[in-house]
Amino acid sequence: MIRAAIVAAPIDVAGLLDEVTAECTGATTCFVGTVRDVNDGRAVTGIEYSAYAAMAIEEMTRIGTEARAQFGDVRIVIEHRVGTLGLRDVSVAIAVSHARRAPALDAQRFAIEELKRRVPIWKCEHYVDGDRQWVDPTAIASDAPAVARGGQ
Amino acid sequence: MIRAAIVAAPIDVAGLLDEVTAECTGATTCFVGTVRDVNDGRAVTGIEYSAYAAMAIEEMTRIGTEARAQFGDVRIVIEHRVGTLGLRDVSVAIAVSHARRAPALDAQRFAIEELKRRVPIWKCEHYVDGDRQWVDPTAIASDAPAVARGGQ
Amino acid sequence: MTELQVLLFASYAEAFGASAVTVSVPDRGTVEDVVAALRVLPGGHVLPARPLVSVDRRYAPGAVPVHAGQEVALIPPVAGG
Amino acid sequence: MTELQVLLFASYAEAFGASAVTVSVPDRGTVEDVVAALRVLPGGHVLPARPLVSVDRRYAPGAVPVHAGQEVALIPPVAGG
Repeated sequence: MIRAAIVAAPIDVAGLLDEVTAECTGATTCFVGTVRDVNDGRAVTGIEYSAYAAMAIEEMTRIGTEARAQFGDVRIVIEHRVGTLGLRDVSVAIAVSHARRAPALDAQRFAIEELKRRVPIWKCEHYVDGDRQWVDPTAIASDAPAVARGGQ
Repeated sequence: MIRAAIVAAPIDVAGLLDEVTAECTGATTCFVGTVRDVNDGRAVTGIEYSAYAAMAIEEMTRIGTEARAQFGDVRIVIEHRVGTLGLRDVSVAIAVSHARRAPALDAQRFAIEELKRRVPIWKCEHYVDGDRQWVDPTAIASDAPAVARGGQ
Repeated sequence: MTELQVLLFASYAEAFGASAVTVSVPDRGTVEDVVAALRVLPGGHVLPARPLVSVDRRYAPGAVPVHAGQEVALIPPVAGG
Repeated sequence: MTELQVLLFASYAEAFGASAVTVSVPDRGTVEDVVAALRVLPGGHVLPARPLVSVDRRYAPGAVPVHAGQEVALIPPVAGG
């Protein structure tokens, strides 16, 4: 069981947990990303998320498929929110379940790491001083897959 | 921030997630244990949990303290339920948050592994055939801390 | 001799038919002495070679001294989660 | 020549001032040709040496051929989560 979505409304984390939990599962994990008040030393007031929704949904679904191939029969739901979020708002939630805890924990970590590495979603941070800036993780250290890079 | 509890009522997982999430945190994780329909090949109808509540709370609090020493300034809440639970009911929930995801994920795994290894909680499984049995993980492989064993 | 109350839980409570029993141990006795005294009670045959014991809510190795007034418990194999 | 619409997002949409642009690439052109055509447009100076490109919603290396009717997008450095 895999489901992925890009949503504009607040994410119902408890609903996702309930969705993946079944009578045959014994361990459910959840990763929740929230908007933090400081990034790289600058005071943040909010984050504007945007996505290439059609591809993001496909890429998140592929991550779910890979997680099942690597960690066994996990049930996984990934939702990422877009739009303007305030401090403490949930930007992403990944719920994973399995009969046993190790695969659920492994798949949870795999899914958030892969999501951050390759799902086409962007964030523009808004700062206390009124400035705004698109976050570019590759400006620090490139961790995008080399094979996936186009251009010359 | 550390809180641990043994509870008789259903665990409010969303409430725990909200409790640990703060403006200074960016990653919140949750581990949820639920009653599974099969254990060791036997069909389970429910599990009766009991605890040495006073010591369990202290031991879970110590696990939280150790997690903070090892993984940094995590916020952690652990609740374990006692009483008779049916399939899919939540037996334990561990919510952890941190500014960044790696410490939150590491502390989450540490906490559930330690809880299973040393917190004085017991479960009696009830089976479809009417039988019941106290679960003894040491009957398979002893993983209790040698130093902690009394007796001769 | 010192009289100590020992808390019992789960499978041990069922085996001993009580949620606590009182045992006598030598003055300056240890956790090992508590276990030896429990072992000879009705139900004591279920105890493993080296059962877990807690003193004042912490696991205590066999050599730890026990005193009247401490909270002593015999801990069955734990199975939380 | 083949005309292709290229989807733009986030910082790239702002740099090019549009959410999509149309470029002409040689017949039997590749992802590399698309990038070269984008680079000379107003705003194209913001592109890194090897920007990410997707074709039909999958990341595509520079040598991948592109055809009319495919869904091509220029992907800024991703920052989800």
